[in-house]
Amino acid sequence: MNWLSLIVSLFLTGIAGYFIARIKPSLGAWIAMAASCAALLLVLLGGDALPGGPAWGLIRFEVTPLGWFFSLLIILVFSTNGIGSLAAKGRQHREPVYTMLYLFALAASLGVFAAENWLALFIFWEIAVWSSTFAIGLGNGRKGSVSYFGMSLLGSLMMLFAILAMGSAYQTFQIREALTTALQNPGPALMVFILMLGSSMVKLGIMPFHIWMPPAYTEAPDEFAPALAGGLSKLGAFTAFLVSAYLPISGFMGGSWRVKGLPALSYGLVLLASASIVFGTLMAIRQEDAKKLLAYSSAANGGYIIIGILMGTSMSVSGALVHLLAHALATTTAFSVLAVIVRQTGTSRMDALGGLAHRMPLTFLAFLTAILSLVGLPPMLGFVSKWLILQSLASQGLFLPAAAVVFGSIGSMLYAFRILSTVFLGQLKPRHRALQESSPGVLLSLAILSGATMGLGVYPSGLIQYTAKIEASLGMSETVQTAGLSIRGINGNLNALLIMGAFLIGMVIAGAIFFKAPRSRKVDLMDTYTAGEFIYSPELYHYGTQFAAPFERIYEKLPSISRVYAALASLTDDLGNLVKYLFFSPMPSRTALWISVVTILLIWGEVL
Amino acid sequence: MMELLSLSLLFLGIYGLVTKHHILKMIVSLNVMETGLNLFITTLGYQEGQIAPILSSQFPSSALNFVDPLPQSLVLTSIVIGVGTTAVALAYAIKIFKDHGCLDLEKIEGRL
Amino acid sequence: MIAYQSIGTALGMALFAWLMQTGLSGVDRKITARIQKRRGPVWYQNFRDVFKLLNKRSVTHGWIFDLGLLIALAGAIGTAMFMPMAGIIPLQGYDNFFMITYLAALGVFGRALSAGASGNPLAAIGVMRGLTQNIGYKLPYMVLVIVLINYYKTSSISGIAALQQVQGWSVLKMPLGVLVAFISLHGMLGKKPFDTYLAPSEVASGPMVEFGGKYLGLLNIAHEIAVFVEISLFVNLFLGGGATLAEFLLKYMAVYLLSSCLGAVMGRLRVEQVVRFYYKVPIGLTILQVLLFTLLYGGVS
Amino acid sequence: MMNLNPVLTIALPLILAFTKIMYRRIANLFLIVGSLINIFVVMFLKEGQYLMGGYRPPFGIILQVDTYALYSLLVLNVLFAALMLLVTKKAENLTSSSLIALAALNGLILTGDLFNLFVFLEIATIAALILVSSIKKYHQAFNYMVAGAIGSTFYLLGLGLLYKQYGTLNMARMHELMAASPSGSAVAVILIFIGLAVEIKLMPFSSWAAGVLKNADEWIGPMIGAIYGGVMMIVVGRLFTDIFVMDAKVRLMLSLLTLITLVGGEAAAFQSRKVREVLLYSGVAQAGLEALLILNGYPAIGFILVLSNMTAKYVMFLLAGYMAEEAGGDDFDRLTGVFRSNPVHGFAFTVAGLSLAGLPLFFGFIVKLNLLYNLMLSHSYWLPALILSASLVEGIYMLRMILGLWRLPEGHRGGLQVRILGSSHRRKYAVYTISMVLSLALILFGLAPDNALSIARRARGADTDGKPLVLITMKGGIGQ
Amino acid sequence: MKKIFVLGLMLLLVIGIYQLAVYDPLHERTMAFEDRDSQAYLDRSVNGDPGEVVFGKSTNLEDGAANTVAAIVVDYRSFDTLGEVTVLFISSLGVAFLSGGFGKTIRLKHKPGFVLRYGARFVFGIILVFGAYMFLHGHITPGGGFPGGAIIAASALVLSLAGEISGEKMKAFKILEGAAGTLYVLTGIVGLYMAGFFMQNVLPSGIVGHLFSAGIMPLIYLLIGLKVGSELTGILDYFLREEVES
Repeated sequence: MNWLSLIVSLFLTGIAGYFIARIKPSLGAWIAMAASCAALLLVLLGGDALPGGPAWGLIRFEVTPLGWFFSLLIILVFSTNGIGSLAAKGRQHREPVYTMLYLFALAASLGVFAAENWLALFIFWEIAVWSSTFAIGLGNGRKGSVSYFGMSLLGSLMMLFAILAMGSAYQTFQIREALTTALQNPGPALMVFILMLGSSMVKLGIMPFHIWMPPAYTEAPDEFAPALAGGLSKLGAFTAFLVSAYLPISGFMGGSWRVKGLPALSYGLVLLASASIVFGTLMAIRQEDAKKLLAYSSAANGGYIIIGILMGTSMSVSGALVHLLAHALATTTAFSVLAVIVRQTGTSRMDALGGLAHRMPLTFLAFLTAILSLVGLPPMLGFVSKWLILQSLASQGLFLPAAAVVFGSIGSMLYAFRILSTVFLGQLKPRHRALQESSPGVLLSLAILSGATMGLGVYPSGLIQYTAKIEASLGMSETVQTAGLSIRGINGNLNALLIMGAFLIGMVIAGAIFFKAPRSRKVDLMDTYTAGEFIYSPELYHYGTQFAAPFERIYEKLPSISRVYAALASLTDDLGNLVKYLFFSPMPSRTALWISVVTILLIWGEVL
Repeated sequence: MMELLSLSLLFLGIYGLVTKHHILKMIVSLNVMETGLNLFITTLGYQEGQIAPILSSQFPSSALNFVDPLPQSLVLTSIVIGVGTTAVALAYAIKIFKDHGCLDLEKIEGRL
Repeated sequence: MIAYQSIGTALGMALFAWLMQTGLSGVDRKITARIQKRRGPVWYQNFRDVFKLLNKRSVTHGWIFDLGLLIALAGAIGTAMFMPMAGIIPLQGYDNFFMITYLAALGVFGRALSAGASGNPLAAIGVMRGLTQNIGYKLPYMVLVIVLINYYKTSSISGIAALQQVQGWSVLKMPLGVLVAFISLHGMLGKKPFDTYLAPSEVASGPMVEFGGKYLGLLNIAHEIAVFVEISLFVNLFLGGGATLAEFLLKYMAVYLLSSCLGAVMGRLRVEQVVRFYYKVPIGLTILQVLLFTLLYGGVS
Repeated sequence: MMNLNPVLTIALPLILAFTKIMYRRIANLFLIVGSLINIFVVMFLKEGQYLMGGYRPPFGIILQVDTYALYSLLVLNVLFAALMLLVTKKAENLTSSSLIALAALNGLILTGDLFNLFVFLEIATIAALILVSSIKKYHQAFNYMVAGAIGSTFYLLGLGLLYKQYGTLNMARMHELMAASPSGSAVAVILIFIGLAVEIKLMPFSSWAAGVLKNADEWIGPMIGAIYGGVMMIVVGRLFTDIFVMDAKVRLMLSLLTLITLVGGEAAAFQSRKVREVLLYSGVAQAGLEALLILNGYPAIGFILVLSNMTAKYVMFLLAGYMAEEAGGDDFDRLTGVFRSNPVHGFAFTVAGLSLAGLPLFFGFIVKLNLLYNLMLSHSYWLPALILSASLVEGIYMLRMILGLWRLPEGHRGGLQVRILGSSHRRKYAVYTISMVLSLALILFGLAPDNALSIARRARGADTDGKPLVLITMKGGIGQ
Repeated sequence: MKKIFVLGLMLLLVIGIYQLAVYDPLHERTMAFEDRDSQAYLDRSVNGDPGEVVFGKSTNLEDGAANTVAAIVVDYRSFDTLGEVTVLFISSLGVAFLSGGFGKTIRLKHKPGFVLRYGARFVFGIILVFGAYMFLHGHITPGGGFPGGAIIAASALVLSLAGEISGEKMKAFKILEGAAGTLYVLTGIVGLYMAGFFMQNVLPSGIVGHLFSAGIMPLIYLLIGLKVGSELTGILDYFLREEVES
């Protein structure tokens, strides 16, 4: 069993799935689930020593620890999403082509993570882009898929330019070779570094490039959104790791002045990532639609990953890897839960929902773990990664990015509470009384994801040791150490199990006091102290819209970046209009005029 | 000298095409352009004191100083092409007149 | 493995935290009363309130309402267990600053969860105001502490306290920073100018609107422990942490009483005023302090 | 086998055209037979020089058949025959003009004499003129005729000047003399380039293309848009790499013209909201790119770019013509979701569109990859950046169109009832097979492009002015 | 104002081209007449040098025509002329297609006068014979297939002005045109398979200047004359034809 056969079989099952689904649509979901779970088992058992398989022309594979880590992550996301969407009888599942696109996207991303040379990586990257574009296209809206495709195309063309620049300057397309030779004679190395990071920032949705995320996540079909948000946007992080590891910017940027030991360029990019955190958090607080809120929060979380990568210390890189996993698990859980909600209530606008926790408690618990991990609170994996990143920021003394990270984590508490209280807590509207708990398939997938988040959150040392192995494989000099149960940071160490222990002890004490005290009477939701107001209907009694009004008023005039892109698009339109008016008018005399004018220019130009 | 004249004739034709909007006038200027071009090509093959390239009783031998015959044969072809295009152009003129009732392209263009 | 003995001391630390702080808050109520020209209750009034509340039957709004409350108290207790106090370090080597702040944040989140689950919009508005204020005062405080960690090259609180014993209190090193830290501490404690989300006259006392009986009692315990954690953090990080227990307690009382006296004489701000205030004065001072700090110690080479 | 002379590909259609006017009844039989014979002849052609009238090259007219001409002829005749199979009923009364057009196009590729090229250019233009007037837009056709007349006049003027300076009309001899003393020939080369620019639809001269192609049906679209455009570009490819010698300044000015076309074409396509308009302007932009490559010394890549664009545009114009005819108009909202009810058309159209935009798995990507790689080998970074941004704009508007045609928003019944070719099943399956064969060819070449690339190397592999041609093939990675 | 601007443009163009390409005082941009290709045509020495060609004496040259221009048009570069004929053919097809097929011939309103009616019948014969002379002597005297054909068409015009020609005769011209075209290409094919090259001059070239000399040239000129004549008559007839809205 080698990587090439895994990918080829996934592609073939995709095509087979298309034809089978045309006969019996519901079978499509089965195939998607079965294929992705099989892939999960194969990769899990194979370990990172999986052979790359025979070379098929340009397409050669080589499984590296980093690649294996990413593949495991994306297969986990796709298989749990497959299990979840299997149970759901979603509208998208009547589209036979959905299964094919779903498996194509999975196979292509596996291709990216194990590609041995840049061209193979680029080819699979593009296949992942256009298969997910068409999958988003199946949803209810065109703006999302077009802006997704437009931005991903921008990213992949930047990457193509960089690859070809490397290829032509160093005569090789092998990933490791190209980057290491780039170190010795740094001809286009600087340009390559910027373009590569630019393309990964587009995919991760860092601030100036994030405009595709809100429309894409809202308009994508509900089954595909978790896979897109959790899995596919992580492709960008993979290339960012490759480039910043093999082409350490300090290597060839030695000359220029450095800020706190970090070369000026990567400090600039770190500032950009921190701006993305602040901007993403502010925009997330302001959103009315749950999916948009999560989209902006992934823009913010993308910022943490980029900061972790660019700092280059052992703790920050391992923090970035862990945060990648934490964010993937949390976003997939959140979007799967939203998928359930949208399927039953028909909308993901937060003010139209409320009190759903009383109807679907287990889903609520899964959503709670996801939100805690997004915010980075202790028992969850999100806390471990945030701890690592903050530790390395503090030890490197980068105070502005540290301020941004801190603002991000505090601000995330606000928008996390917003989505929790408006969707799950608060008043249950009469029309939602008939909602049931999500089906067992969905619950199973949510259980796996939140179990992983919590389990790794409490016992992270296994994961941290693997990130150390990745750092070693990426050629970093010192890697993150773990002593027994605790992670040994530069200025302090973290024993997640001990924290969980302390918390549980506190829980026991609180429970003891709570249950010793007299039992309290269960009261209906509407029966609360209304300080003199007489409110008769749950709709009025639910605090949903304009949630953080006082805080939002402060930054009302925050300029939205998407207006910049709209201006760009209309500029091209005007240019097109001008060209049509000038050169394509149907009057023969105008054509004759243009021919003579151009002849004169060319002839007399030749003389001067 | 002759080349300058023929060139100006050619570009006079183009001037007609650029300024005139009436179809028949444009066809006329097309012909003026063709004639100018043919004249120019024939003058390429001419030199002072050379005779027509035909062997006849007065000029029996091929050693005589003949004019370059090739441009003349090219012009022969180009003239016939001119006839072809003018015929088709006139057919268009009739068709456009039948469709739009007027031959002024500007008005037709305005109406579309 | 961590010896049972250190778990014992950690629990003892939590219990002591609660006892000491509730007593001190009773004294504080007497002092604020004195400032407002009235006698004020006996110093152990708070103990009586808590025990009375724990014995009353009250109302619940579902299992999330109870679970949130338990998380709140557990978070507070868990944080207190890690807090070093003048030489007594319950869990040696693990008392990391970030870990403590995020565990405390878990407590705050638990409380917000249960307030939200109560179904009362006033509670939700109160929680929103609390979190908004949190953004206001937490940012300068955390940045300053990060600067400290960078300077002392360690993020364990006992470590920093011990270093301060040797090199002198960090008040001397960054006076501006300590001033800002004190203002943020004032906000964290929920003292007068920044207590819009807690005050009874504002939105029917915000998050607390649905809590009564044992719920209010548990919340009160959690609040007292949280206050202890915040103030002892401040003392450990900025005021040298105290060689002996007495010295630590003296500094502790001085800070607490100073902040409550200040609170007693000030009016209440609106929520966005609080955030605007925090984003003008403290943030400005922090930036100044950071620039000063980088010029003096750190380095742009 | 009797020695197959390439002139048969020109003579046979002519004979059929001449005899056709005598027997009106079996007209379309002539058409199909003529185009099929041509394919047969091209299959068994051998490379070499074929003299006309038995006279030695620099004096007599020759037809030269090298790899470049062979493969262009093959593609041309296959596409032409396929088109004739589809439109026999519509091309009823224009059979002989189509046959003459076929003869002229074959002549354009084969001829080795510059004036003969002018004659065939003229025949092709008038034949195209007659075919175009079948869509009843006479003032657009008039516009095309005027542009064509001016173009051929400039070409002949340039040719006259070249003859005056070098005294020959034969291409190979002209190249020798020009290489010997290129000074002073710039004006003539510029005039010839402008003459041909009108035909290959470069920006300021291509207003006729807009009028003609905007409402072209499923016959004129592929014919003028894909076949004529491709053949003219192949002629330009031959002239401006094998024959004319230009100094750097002229080359720069001409490539400036093509750059304007590239950028202007992309912007115009981005702005248009009608299927055929988008195809038309993207065709103009691609023509600009191809001319840019030919002028700057990358003829091999230019050649395969021409072939891949020709095939892709052929399929797209064909389907766009059918769609517009069936739905009575081709703006996006009238046609939304039209592919939902005609999935095979949709698949072919999408494959062609994605290959035009240059996405992987398709032949367009391999071409773009080699194009950029070779440009970067000679350390020019601005040009690849411009080409990439152009393909970014192209990718966006192409996908926006394709997605618009696939998707079916709830309330919008739009294109659903459009049954492309619902009426005649026989023609429908013919269109299916042809569009599927061509799109599968695009995929096949995309996956295994090595033989296509080796053809390009053999056809135009000459390392013009020191630029080594390095091709990235799927098999060998970077092969020399 | 626009016109003056365009005139200025044209002036620029003329001066530009004249100055840069045509005006060449030192003759370094003009090829001397001796070493142009056409010198070989004049000496009839493309495939082999026959020495001095004398009118009326030298025989079996590679091309027996006295009129070198006709030699080039029909023998040396006869492929061009084939294209040439096709252009005319396609134009007549185009005109036929555009004028919408068989409408009713217009009856001229004014009856043609007596002089025209009878004069036409008389003049028609003379013009016809002169036209035939033109293309039969094409290879000796200036003229040839194209002017000959035009003269024949003129004769047909005279007849139709006199109201003589009507619709059915057109059918005859059509067939004549098709036949002439096919024969022309067939001579090419015959040349290909008889002598190995398309349009090869298979017949003996005879003595320069005689009527029956220069191999297949007179035959081709005959075919061209007939073809051009019938085509131009066809085009004239279409223009005289009124499109009948059926």
